Amino acid sequence: MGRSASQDVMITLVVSAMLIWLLPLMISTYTLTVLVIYGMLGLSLGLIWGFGGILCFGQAAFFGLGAYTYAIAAINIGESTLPMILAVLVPAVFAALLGAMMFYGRLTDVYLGVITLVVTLILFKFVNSTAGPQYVIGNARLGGFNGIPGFQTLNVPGDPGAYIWGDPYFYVCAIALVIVFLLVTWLLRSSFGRIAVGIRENEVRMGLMGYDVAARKTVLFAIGAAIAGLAGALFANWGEIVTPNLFSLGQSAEIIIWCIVGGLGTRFGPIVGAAGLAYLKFMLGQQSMIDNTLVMGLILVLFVLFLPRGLVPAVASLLNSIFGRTKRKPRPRRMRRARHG
Amino acid sequence: MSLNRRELLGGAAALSTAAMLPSASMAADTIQLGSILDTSGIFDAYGKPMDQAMRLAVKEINDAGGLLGKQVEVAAYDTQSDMALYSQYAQQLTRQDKVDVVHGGILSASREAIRQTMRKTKTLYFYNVQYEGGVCDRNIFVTGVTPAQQVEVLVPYAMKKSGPKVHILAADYNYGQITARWIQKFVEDNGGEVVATDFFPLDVADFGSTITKIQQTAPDLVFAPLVGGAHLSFFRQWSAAGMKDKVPLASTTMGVGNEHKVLTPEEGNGIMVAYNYSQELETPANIAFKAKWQAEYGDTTAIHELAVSTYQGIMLWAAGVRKAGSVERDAVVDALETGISIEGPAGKVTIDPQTHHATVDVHIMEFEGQGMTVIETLPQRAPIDTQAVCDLQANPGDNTQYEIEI
Amino acid sequence: MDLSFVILVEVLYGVASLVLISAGLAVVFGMMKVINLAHGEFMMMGGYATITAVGLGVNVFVAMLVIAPLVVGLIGLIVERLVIRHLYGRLVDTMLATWGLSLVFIGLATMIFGNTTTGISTPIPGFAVGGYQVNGYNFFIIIVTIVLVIAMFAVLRGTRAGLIARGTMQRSDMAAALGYSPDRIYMMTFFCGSALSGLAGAVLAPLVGLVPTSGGAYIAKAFITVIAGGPSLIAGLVSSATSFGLVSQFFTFAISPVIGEVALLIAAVVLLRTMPQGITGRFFKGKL
Amino acid sequence: MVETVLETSGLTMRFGGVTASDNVNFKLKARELRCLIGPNGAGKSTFFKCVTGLLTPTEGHVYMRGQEVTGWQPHQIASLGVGIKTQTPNVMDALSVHENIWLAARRFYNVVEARERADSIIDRLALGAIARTQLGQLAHGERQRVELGIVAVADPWLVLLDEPAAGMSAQDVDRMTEIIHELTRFAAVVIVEHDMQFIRSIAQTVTVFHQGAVLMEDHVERVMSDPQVRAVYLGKKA
Repeated sequence: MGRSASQDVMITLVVSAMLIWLLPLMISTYTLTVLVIYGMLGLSLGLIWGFGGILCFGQAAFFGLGAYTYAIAAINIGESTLPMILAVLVPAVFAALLGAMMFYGRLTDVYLGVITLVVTLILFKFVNSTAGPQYVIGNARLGGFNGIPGFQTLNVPGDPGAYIWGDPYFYVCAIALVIVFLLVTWLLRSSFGRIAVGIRENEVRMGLMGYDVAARKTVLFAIGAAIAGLAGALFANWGEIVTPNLFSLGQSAEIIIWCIVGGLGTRFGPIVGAAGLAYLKFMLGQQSMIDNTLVMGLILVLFVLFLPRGLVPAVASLLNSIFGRTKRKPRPRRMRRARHG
Repeated sequence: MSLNRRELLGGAAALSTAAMLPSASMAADTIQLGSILDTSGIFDAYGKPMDQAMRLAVKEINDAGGLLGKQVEVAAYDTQSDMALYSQYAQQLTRQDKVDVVHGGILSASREAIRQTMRKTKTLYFYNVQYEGGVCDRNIFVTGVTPAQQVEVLVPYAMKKSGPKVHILAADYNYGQITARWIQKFVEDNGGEVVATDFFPLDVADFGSTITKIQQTAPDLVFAPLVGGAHLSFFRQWSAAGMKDKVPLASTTMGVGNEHKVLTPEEGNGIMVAYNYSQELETPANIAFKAKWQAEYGDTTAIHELAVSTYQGIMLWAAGVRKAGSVERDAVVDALETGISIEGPAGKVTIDPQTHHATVDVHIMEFEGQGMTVIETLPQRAPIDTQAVCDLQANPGDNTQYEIEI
Repeated sequence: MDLSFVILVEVLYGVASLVLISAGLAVVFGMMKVINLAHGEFMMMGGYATITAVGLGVNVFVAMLVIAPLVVGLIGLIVERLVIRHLYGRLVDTMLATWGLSLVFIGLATMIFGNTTTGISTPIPGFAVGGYQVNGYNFFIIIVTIVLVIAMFAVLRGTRAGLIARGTMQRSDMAAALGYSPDRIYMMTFFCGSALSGLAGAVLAPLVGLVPTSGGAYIAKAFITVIAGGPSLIAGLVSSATSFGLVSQFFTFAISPVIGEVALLIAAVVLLRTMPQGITGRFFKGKL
Repeated sequence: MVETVLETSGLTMRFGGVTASDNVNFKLKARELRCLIGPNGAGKSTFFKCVTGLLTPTEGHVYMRGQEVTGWQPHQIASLGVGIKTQTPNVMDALSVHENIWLAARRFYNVVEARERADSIIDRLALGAIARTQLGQLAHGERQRVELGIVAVADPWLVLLDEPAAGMSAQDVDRMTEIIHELTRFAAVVIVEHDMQFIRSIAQTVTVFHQGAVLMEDHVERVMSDPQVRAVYLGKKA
């Protein structure tokens, strides 16, 4: 809360402009695009978990739902603008319904985890068993395990022939991430965001103050799902194919790992965690000495044990202690992660 | 930056750093072959031997003096059984490494994930895997067998040995769905009847209720194109229930990844299959191939159908390059379209110009003592399923995977 | 008649296997309020321990019922000492750490055993009931499960260790006040829970093949069963396994195995929504 | 005629076979200060939770300012303008004192007004020095005081406090008494408490609970000298 809103926006814009300019010089834009998309996906969970205290084991469900919605809509509609909008709306509505069911049922922590996990599994199993010709939505075959290839990819709005791909697509994704990031910043600075943090800290108290906790959590959950859905649609455009793997528990696990490693309760942490680990995975694919899963697992265990706040907060407090601007006592603050669900 | 990576990745850094550099400088004196396979993750049982076969084929080509006087250099990526990485590495291979040809892809989903990238970047692509058929794209060559090639010969044989009532258990994805339809067609063509068809997603491992169901339909033969490790449980549970000696089994997939070596002889013996390759083939070509494999890797037990398809795919490409006198895509495609053929470990492999699929020898086999004993060889079976829908000579611009209607 | 018997066996088997795959997780959760997401991988290691032991010439029953539980129990002990004990009381952190461990174990198993499906054949032959063949091994699993539940009940009811365990389940500080080091109790609990996971993995290994990622197939089901069971260890385990087993087997026979699995998952959502504290949070209160 | 702000009729709460609250009829007038006393397990807290919506009573009705609120959620009851403080300090530990109180004010006022109200109540409660400190780092008494600020900031007309003086120093209790008296100038206050000292110092009318039911309701001095109440407190059957 130290900086004013306009400072925050300026810093974000300057830093992201630098990154968008510099990074393509080091990493190919095609790979960068997916890192940006994963960053957005990480941010979606970082928002609801880090600021809303909702630990969702099924963020991949919204990601997959966004991707599939886009693919199916794009096959049926052709022009990509409406499919993009649908890909944001469908996961948001789905999450609102699911969230309302959970939060008005006063389900918290582990139970919330089980439900989100189970819903993801159901979606995965359903999509995975739609190989038969009877599973058709409009002109789109769901395709089961093999997924849906060959849909219309992103085009300049209004001109279905003008595809946006390659380097321009990277810039579209990067700018989308910056916009989402700024929206999240604005949301967190607003009363809604501060109330969400209050709910994360103490749900009962916020209820006793007169806040409808279930409604607010439902809305936040839906916002997170909308961001994940947007990331899913961008991913579908990038990969030009959607498969049930998008819904898998492995995918959900990765999102959670990104958030832990990057740092919860920060906006930047999940993005850094997502992009960093996805790049690490990409690099590890080019060697065969050590198993990739092993590395990811070790990273998660070590972070939970030794750096439970994640990289970004740790680096920030390190910088603070070196270039300490204020004489405030270092606060041994440990966020009570998801204690209230 | 590269220093950190080197510390992190040790020996692999050299490869990745090389991959980062513009490859134009080296492209002049070597030919670049891109490979993209799952050599880790859940599909590595398929991918690892394919990778070995690919390296063996390239080594053989280079030892014989290379292609057009140049050495062939491999750029290989491990996709870790992750579909997202297929897209990424395909971009890497085509846009940064700028390879001359790409061999790889295992699951149909992985092929579809990269096929369009290959087409857009005009990179010649070989898919060396048994699959459901129907891909019609001038940029791709497919060297694995398709359902009709197997089912056409296996169904009459299996029905003759058992009887006319058939129960089908198929993997619930593209391949299984299409194969089940071909089985149905050939069963009916041969005067039989399909009493039931059940589909199972790839992660189903408990077949108890299914085995009970099969006993209710009381078939003479169970046709089981089941795929992957979980489905292997069916064959085990089938035998554990004591059904094995009562109703015979046939499959178009069992053993493609050497699954039969995991089953005990009691569980596996007698299952009928039809493939392009068997380790037990007694042809001089196969004996020589196994000797080369033995010399390179010390152990031939890992060789399977898909590995041999990969080997044959690379040899076909090499033959095409030699004939064309160039690695340029259109020249090589034209050369391959002359109906070029090679003599591989599994017999003669010929490119079918109409579909870019392969005409191959199909062997009817039965499992015996964890091996596949060849019962009968049917030479040069054409890919009739794909031929029914695809004619690249007439429509060279075609770019679809047809769902074959029967 | 024959058919109904065969179906009865299948249903019992469905329930028994759910109890079996959830027991290890239930013990650890019930006693320590720790969700061990590496539970599935413990089962996977039980399977590999069995296959390795059989490969070395050990009798298959000894390998399944003795060696696998011991090996996995010891692995569990190491895990508890190195990781879990630093995280007691932090439910979400233990879940995340054990999730990480599960990935580590998958990676290790891949590097050691490779990704090829392995397995051993079932040591008990099938037999005929009227016109139907029944998998004899299903009976073995049902019997192992019944013995296991009775043994758990007997230990908790009849032994000193069981008394301490029950005390710890009620109030972890009570046991400490009585002079029992919670540290040691937790250590032993984790050992027992891991051993149970190992046993389950070993017993199921002959039926379904084994790959390093096999654990993933179990963890979700076990997790759901344990949470839906609620606070009472044995009553919760048995009641939720029975409900889910019945639902999933009914739909499996009526429609297909996939629908059976989906029905189980939907039943879990409905159950948790209506009874957020699990079955024994509402019924069978205060039972074991 | 003074308005009745809180009324229960036949309020009953059973847990399995245990009746924790037994046919309680209760009335509270505007700006009245009432203490609920009784030994442990007498049903004070159950009654409190039923009134605040934390529990849904098995039988009976709850009315606030004449409106039936039986079975309402706590947030709905709080939205009527009821300030509630639960037994254990119930605050946002990772947030500062100011943020805690601001959040409570923001429910009823816009951003600017909420800040002004939070500032003013912080002054009144003498929390200025620690306004930017996280609650997690404060002493128990300070946290209790902050919670009282949370309750009071939105100008409630009914305040329900569960053991506000528990675990506080004598000095803190004095300040607490002062604040509560100040509250009664505008609001009716119900206090659940078993610290007799504290009750004597603030209360006039008390309601005594025993075994879930209301044992008696009278002026504090008469209650204290009642033999039945004494017997109950000493654990003897009356």
